[in-house]
Amino acid sequence: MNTILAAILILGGIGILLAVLIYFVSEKFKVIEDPRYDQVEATLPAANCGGCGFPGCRGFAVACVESDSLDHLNCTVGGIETMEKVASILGKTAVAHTPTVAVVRCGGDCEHRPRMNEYDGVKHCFIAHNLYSGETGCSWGCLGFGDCELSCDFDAIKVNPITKIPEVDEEKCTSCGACVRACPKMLIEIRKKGPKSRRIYVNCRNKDKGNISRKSCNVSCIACNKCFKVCPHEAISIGDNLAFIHDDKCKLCRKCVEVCPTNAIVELNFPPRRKPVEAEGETLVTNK
Amino acid sequence: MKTFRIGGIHPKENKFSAGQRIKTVALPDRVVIPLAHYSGMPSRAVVKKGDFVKVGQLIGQADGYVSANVHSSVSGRVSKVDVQLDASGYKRPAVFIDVEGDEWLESIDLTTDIKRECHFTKEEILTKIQSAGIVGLGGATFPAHVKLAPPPGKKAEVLIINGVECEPFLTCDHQLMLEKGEEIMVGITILMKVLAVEKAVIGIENNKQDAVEYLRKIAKSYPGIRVVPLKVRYPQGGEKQLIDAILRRQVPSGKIPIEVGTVVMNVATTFAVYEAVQKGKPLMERVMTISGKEVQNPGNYLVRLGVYLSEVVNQAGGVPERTGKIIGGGPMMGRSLMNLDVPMAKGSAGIVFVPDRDSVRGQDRNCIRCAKCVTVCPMGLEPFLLMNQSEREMWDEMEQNRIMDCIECGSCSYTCPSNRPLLDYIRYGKTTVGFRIRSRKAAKV
Amino acid sequence: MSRKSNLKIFLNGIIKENPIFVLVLGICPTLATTSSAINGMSMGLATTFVLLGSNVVVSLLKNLIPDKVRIPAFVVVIATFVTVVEMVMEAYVPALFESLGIFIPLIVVNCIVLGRAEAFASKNNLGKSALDGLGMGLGFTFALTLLGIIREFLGTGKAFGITLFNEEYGMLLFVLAPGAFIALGYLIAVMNKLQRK
Amino acid sequence: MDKLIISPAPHIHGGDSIEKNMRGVIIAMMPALLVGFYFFGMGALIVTLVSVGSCVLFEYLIQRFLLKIKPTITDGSAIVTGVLLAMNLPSNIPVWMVMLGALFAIGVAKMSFGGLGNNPFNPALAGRVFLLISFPVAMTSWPEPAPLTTAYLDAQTGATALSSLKGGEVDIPRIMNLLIGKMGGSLGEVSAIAILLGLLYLLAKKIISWHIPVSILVTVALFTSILHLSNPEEFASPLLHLLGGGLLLGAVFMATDYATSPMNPRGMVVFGVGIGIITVVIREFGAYPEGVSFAILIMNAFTPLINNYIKPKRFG
Amino acid sequence: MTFILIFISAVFVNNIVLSQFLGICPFLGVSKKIETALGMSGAVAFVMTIATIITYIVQKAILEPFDITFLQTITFILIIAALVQMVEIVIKKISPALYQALGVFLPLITTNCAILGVAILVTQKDMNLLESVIYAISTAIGFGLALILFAGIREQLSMTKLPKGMEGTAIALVTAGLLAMAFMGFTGIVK
Amino acid sequence: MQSNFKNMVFSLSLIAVFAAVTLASVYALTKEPISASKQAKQQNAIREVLPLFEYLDEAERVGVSSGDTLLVYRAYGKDEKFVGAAVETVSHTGYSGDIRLMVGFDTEGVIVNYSVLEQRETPGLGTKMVDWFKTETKNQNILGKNPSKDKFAVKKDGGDIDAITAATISSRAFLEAVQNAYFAYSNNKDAVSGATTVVTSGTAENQTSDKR
Ligand SMILES: Cc1cc2nc3c(=O)[nH]c(=O)nc-3n(C[C@H](O)[C@H](O)[C@H](O)COP(=O)(O)O)c2cc1C
Ligand SMILES: Cc1cc2nc3c(=O)[nH]c(=O)nc-3n(C[C@H](O)[C@H](O)[C@H](O)COP(=O)(O)O)c2cc1C
Ligand SMILES: Cc1cc2nc3c(=O)[nH]c(=O)nc-3n(C[C@H](O)[C@H](O)[C@H](O)COP(=O)(O)O)c2cc1C
Ligand SMILES: Cc1cc2nc3c(=O)[nH]c(=O)nc-3n(C[C@H](O)[C@H](O)[C@H](O)CO)c2cc1C
Ligand code: SF4
Ligand code: SF4
Ligand code: SF4
Ligand code: SF4
Ligand code: FES
Repeated sequence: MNTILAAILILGGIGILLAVLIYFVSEKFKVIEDPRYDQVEATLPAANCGGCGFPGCRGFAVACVESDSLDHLNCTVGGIETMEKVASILGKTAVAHTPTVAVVRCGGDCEHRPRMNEYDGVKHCFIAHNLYSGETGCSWGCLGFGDCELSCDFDAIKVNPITKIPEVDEEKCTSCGACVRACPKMLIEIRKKGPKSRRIYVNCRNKDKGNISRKSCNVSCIACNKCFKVCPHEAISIGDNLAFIHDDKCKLCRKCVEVCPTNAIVELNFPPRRKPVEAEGETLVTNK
Repeated sequence: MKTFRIGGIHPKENKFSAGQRIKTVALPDRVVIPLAHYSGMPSRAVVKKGDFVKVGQLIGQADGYVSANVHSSVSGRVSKVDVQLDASGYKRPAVFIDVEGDEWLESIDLTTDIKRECHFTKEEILTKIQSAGIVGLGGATFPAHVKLAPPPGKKAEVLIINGVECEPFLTCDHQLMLEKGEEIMVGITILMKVLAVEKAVIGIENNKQDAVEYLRKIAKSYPGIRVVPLKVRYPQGGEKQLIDAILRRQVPSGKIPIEVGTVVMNVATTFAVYEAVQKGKPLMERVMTISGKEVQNPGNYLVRLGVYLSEVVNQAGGVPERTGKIIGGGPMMGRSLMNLDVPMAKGSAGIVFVPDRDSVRGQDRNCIRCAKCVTVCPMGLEPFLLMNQSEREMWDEMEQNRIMDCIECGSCSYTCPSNRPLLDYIRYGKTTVGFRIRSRKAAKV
Repeated sequence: MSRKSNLKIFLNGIIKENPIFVLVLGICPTLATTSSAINGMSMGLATTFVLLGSNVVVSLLKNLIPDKVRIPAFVVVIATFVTVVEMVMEAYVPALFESLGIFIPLIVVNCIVLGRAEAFASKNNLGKSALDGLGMGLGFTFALTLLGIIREFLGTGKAFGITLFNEEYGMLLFVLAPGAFIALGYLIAVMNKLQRK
Repeated sequence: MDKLIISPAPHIHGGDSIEKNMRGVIIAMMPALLVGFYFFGMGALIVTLVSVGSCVLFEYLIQRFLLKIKPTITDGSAIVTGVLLAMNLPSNIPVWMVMLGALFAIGVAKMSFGGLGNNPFNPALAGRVFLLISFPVAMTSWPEPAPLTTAYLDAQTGATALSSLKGGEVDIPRIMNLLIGKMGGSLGEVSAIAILLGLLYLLAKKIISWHIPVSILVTVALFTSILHLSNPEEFASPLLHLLGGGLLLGAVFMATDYATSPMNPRGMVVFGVGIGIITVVIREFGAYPEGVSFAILIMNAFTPLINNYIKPKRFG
Repeated sequence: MTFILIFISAVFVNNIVLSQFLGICPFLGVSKKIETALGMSGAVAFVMTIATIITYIVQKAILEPFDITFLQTITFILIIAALVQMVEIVIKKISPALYQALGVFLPLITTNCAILGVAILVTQKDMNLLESVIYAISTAIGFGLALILFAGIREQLSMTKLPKGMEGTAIALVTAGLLAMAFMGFTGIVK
Repeated sequence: MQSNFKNMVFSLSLIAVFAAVTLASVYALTKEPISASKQAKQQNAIREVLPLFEYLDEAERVGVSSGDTLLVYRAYGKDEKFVGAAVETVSHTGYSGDIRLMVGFDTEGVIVNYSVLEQRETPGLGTKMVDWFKTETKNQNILGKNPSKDKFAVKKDGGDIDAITAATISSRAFLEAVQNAYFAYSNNKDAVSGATTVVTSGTAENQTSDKR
């Protein structure tokens, strides 16, 4: 009985002593940090991709807490659902950002763009790009060594082994922009995903004069102005020998696609036309 | 025998064109004179389509301090001012001229006798060098007038003349020293005057014994000039290595030679300085080597700027059969060319043809951690580590490991028994880290 | 809750989230006590008992414990069970107690025990917590026994003391410290491979 | 040539290759190995052949069937490991043990880490220490030298110079015998002269640099001299330490292994000094008569740290 | 002299991780980078020393006199848990820099069985207070040595491509095994 | 549950008290069996190493030169006849950790049997001592030998006994413990006739030649 008593007293005593000690120590040495940082961070996808423009999810969380409104803040990975959760924690309102997706603007696969020399260095776009313009005559086009693929944390962009041009899986792409930064040829653009994922864009970045670019690749944009003239919505501009379709103005009428003499304009995810167009350029950048 | 203290390799010298007298290449029908240089801003064209230009006439005005004038190398009519593919496939501004006769500017002294005395003041000389568009002919094509005007507070003590030519195959500097020794000596005295130094040293590798002896002999009549033979070792021609070899001084990381009281000039640059100052002739032609294991007439050729390399090569016996790779410059530092339809530029020191059996790299394998790359690196870096870190994009670590010190000499890749593409990755890292450093500095300002 | 999900909870610990092969927790006793199959198994069972007990008690007490002292409270509960095991073993299986040595009291700090209390028992009801504890414990026991068999077999040619080949051919290394690490390393590699398939 | 090749500089390669280096090491090991064959006869031959054969075979099997990659046995590193493992074993050790050692060396110490160059520990030594710990009896009964004998498992056994020292015996072989290799020991470690010949070859061919072997030998010589001078009764003379065991073999062939030693001269010296000190400590104060194998393995573990903190001499 | 022997024994011969099998979870967990390994070693050394002193006093002054040594496990672990928590709170306040360096490791230390192990071992080995402290410090150094060596190797391994299936824990354990094997060379130097 | 000072302390101490009660009761319950099992172990060991006996004397403590105090149990048969003694002995020079033995001697000092109470030697090497020195091969059996007549040291040290293969250290330690036991035994026998308690054991010299 004696031991039992001693045990109770001592164990209880130690327990109480420690509890009291911890309590006082924690009172005395309290550190205050806005608890909402953690709360917001917890709702974020923790991809740390930087698509939001902040260094990691934590940085974004701090920015969300500190800024007055969430209008200019968007987690590209989590999308509107995540932003709504964040908003409800912070008592602010989230704005829906139009869904976007990465688009590779080069259609020069092996068939359309003959190889003129052979690269025998490290298969790395950046390294090759720093050395010279590429294996083909087009110094603007895709090198095909897949820096974009490497940079994507979401497994969303892959170089097609046959065409040697990357393809974006629009289901997976979060439009974080990592590939945009990775591509030394600046071929990738974050564009509006479009209704039902329908998009029209110029699948080329070649700024050489038409005759030169035509020589190196037969699906290049030659800046012939036809699309510019035909577009009823003034969505197309031409500069530096290159046409560009503005996704905020384009109404997806597909007139430009029909007139392009080199099939450089691509339409994605449209239902088949009644009169099938012989447009090889399109098949290059399908998402399947 | 002197040499630099850290690292280095000794590749097979292959100097097939050694001792070949400099031949002048015949004028073509058309030249394309590039306005861009490797370092610095491209020049601005000051002629337009249809203008008639004479040899030596200014056609491109330097744009900014670190930039150089460009002069016409032929007489004829400008057919257009446009872009031209350069050796790496990118388009650069250039002036296209259709050759008509060979009419020189009157101000140029065309006599061959050597003019020893130089009565110009320091400032006058500098202006002459600047307006003659002289850039470093040793590789980097850095404008010479910038180098010759040390920043305030810095004073040069010694002028070093780089006659090392450590690249295999290349012999143009060697031949120039043999044929234009006197002119080079005068050039050196001019440079000494500009820099206000008493001493100049010519560093020459030991495999050019004849040049050493010849220059030694004539140097006797030029006070303050000394010739130092050096043990054959690549990359002795790198200025940091050369300074270490000759003066036993090491240029600190991220600094330029003036930091240790010296300026390095290539022999060809020195010759160009002579011609510009004493003869009034701007930089519009240079000597280049054409060589390779299977080239018919390897030799040294005096070529005007803007001549298509294909034409130069034709005069040297054409492209050998079964050529796998064409290198502009030496095999260690040169760039492989996409084709020969590229105009001659100020920095073109040679063309080397590599037979196809030698031109494909070996399969790379695991790093066996043999440390040979570390042993040969002249900058005391750890190439294997830098490559690994570059592969994994560990930029901060690379910066700590001093990637910016790499002189891209290629000794590491040359040596690696596993054929690892060390320098490819290191260059990638260096570019990226350099960019990061610059943007960090910009952010601070 | 359906039967099936209970079975799942139970099997979870043994296979999918096996504390050793998958979570890699509680490595010290795993390595230290598996020089023979029987030791490994005993250690595993002792841990199972503690896991079961602490999971049950924690799930019972979960509503009575303030959040801030949650961890200390759990620790006390666990330590109690450990000490009980300690004393019981010393009384009734003294030889085993001696050979397991210090690792019996160290069950207290086995991350699995606290981990399960924190992650599972403090959020689930009694039945489920008990199943979880039992599953995790048996998973642990399974791993320890397997490792014990492998080491004993390779090291001395026996399994559970039964001679399978001449001891002369045994590789002593596997009975000693390095062998423990190496054997577990390859065991985990194999498990990784099996899981992936 | 229709398409020109474009690649970054440099465009030439020195022609050095893994195979060349490995071939060089094999040539350098020959004298010591031949001396081993001479003094230990048939047994030495059998052990060597089995060791090399099983190292190569295991490497092939593992790469082919487990890792499913192209086997790299042609690079010669497995052969080097095999020969070195054999050189570290007594010549009367049963074949199955040799095979187990080879399996450990190649399978555990090398291939688990991804093969040549990735392994942090010296495979041959890992194999040897594995055997030493697992089969202490077989690994510590040394056959007496008996020129061109045909005896194998039943060879007459005796003690090595160092183990007799540890056992307190005084029958220490004469220096001349130590030099030519007439003493008990592992089959490749006995002849100092043969090993030194190998060292000269390696140095001449620039396969290794002098830093590691020299710093090990100098450290051991200094350390044992101090001990010996302080108490000649208790501590053996430096000469015996240098010649009487596996020190030379370890310093020349094993500590210099590329993959597991530091990668710059300063680091190599630190590495060598470390090996020297640990060797002597184990020999004089530890349970084992021989400490080189352990010392090298221990310093192998330090190698990454050395590489991390000791950098090559920088320019500028 | 005995202190030196205790030191050598605890650091090299009977290394807590490599031959005693204690503290292996953090050994495997926080050894991916040398820097974190350094931080963890520091934190362990700190906590281990203080914990050993306190538990020693508790053992001698309370548990033994009252003959309730069966409460050893429970009191020790309570003390250690509370101690770690207090240390964490205090460091967070007084030195944010130190907290940055050690903070993440502190919670891990409670479940590091080496701390409790050492506290129990010194009572089992009948050491006096000074010996216990030396032993605790030496053990912590041994732990740090093993951890840092291991981190170095793993950092190097992270630069190479490991075979599939061996990545992560598997290769870490094999490496630890080889390291333990190398350390067996020290056996017999001190008992 | 909300965390405030009061309920934190309250609930913690409540749990502590429950824990204490549980533990104390288990302790009370297992106290007897624990000491019983310890006793049984010792008794069994003594029975194993001695010829049949009826009862034991209270253990006597005898100091030996290694600084240890050994326990000597004198055993008596029917009619209080002294049949021999069991000595619990120890050596600290084992390969790792202490080696504890129970050694039984008959009235003449001849070893009847021994049993290993505690050892931490390497499995497969030192652990072989459990039956190595009872095995009748070569010169390794110590049963039936008398430490005062035979040289109880390994061959390497000039003794008569074959050491365990590749475990000389363990063998030395083992024999040292046996010798200590013998000295305690013989001294204790003398002690009855009134001699001093502390004896010098011959092992001390063996130890110094042990190079380490
Ligand atoms: C960005 C840059 C800035 C330089 N600034 C100076 C300078 O201010 N003064 C100078 O004398 N040389 C300067 N140099 C010239 C270098 O010291 C060196 O001579 C030149 O880069 C050619 O050397 P290399 O062929 O060994 O690379 C500069 C070079 C570069 C690339
Ligand atoms: C690796 C390397 C090798 C070089 N080799 C030579 C050489 O052999 N000869 C030479 O004149 N310049 C060589 N250079 C260029 C020199 O470093 C330096 O730029 C030049 O001598 C400066 O003179 P310049 O401005 O007149 O060209 C080399 C540069 C590097 C980085
Ligand atoms: C892992 C290992 C465990 C060992 N265990 C023991 C042991 O239990 N007892 C022992 O006497 N020696 C042990 N040793 C020491 C060696 O076997 C030592 O070589 C031996 O004691 C002396 O050799 P010898 O007995 O053949 O003279 C051990 C060695 C190793 C490597
Ligand atoms: C100089 C040199 C020494 C070597 N020493 C060893 C050695 O001691 N042990 C070994 O297994 N392999 C050795 N090798 C072969 C090879 O490097 C070794 O298998 C690698 O450690 C495997 O990654 C050596 C190779 C060279 C070039
Ligand atoms: S494809 Fe590009 S934008 Fe889309 S997720 Fe991948 S990296 Fe980000
Ligand atoms: S899109 Fe850009 S990054 Fe991607 S493969 Fe092409 S060039 Fe490389
Ligand atoms: S290229 Fe750079 S890293 Fe390689 S050897 Fe030259 S200086 Fe060193
Ligand atoms: S030379 Fe090649 S194999 Fe050797 S260390 Fe450097 S990268 Fe590795
Ligand atoms: S079990 Fe020992 S630290 Fe986790």
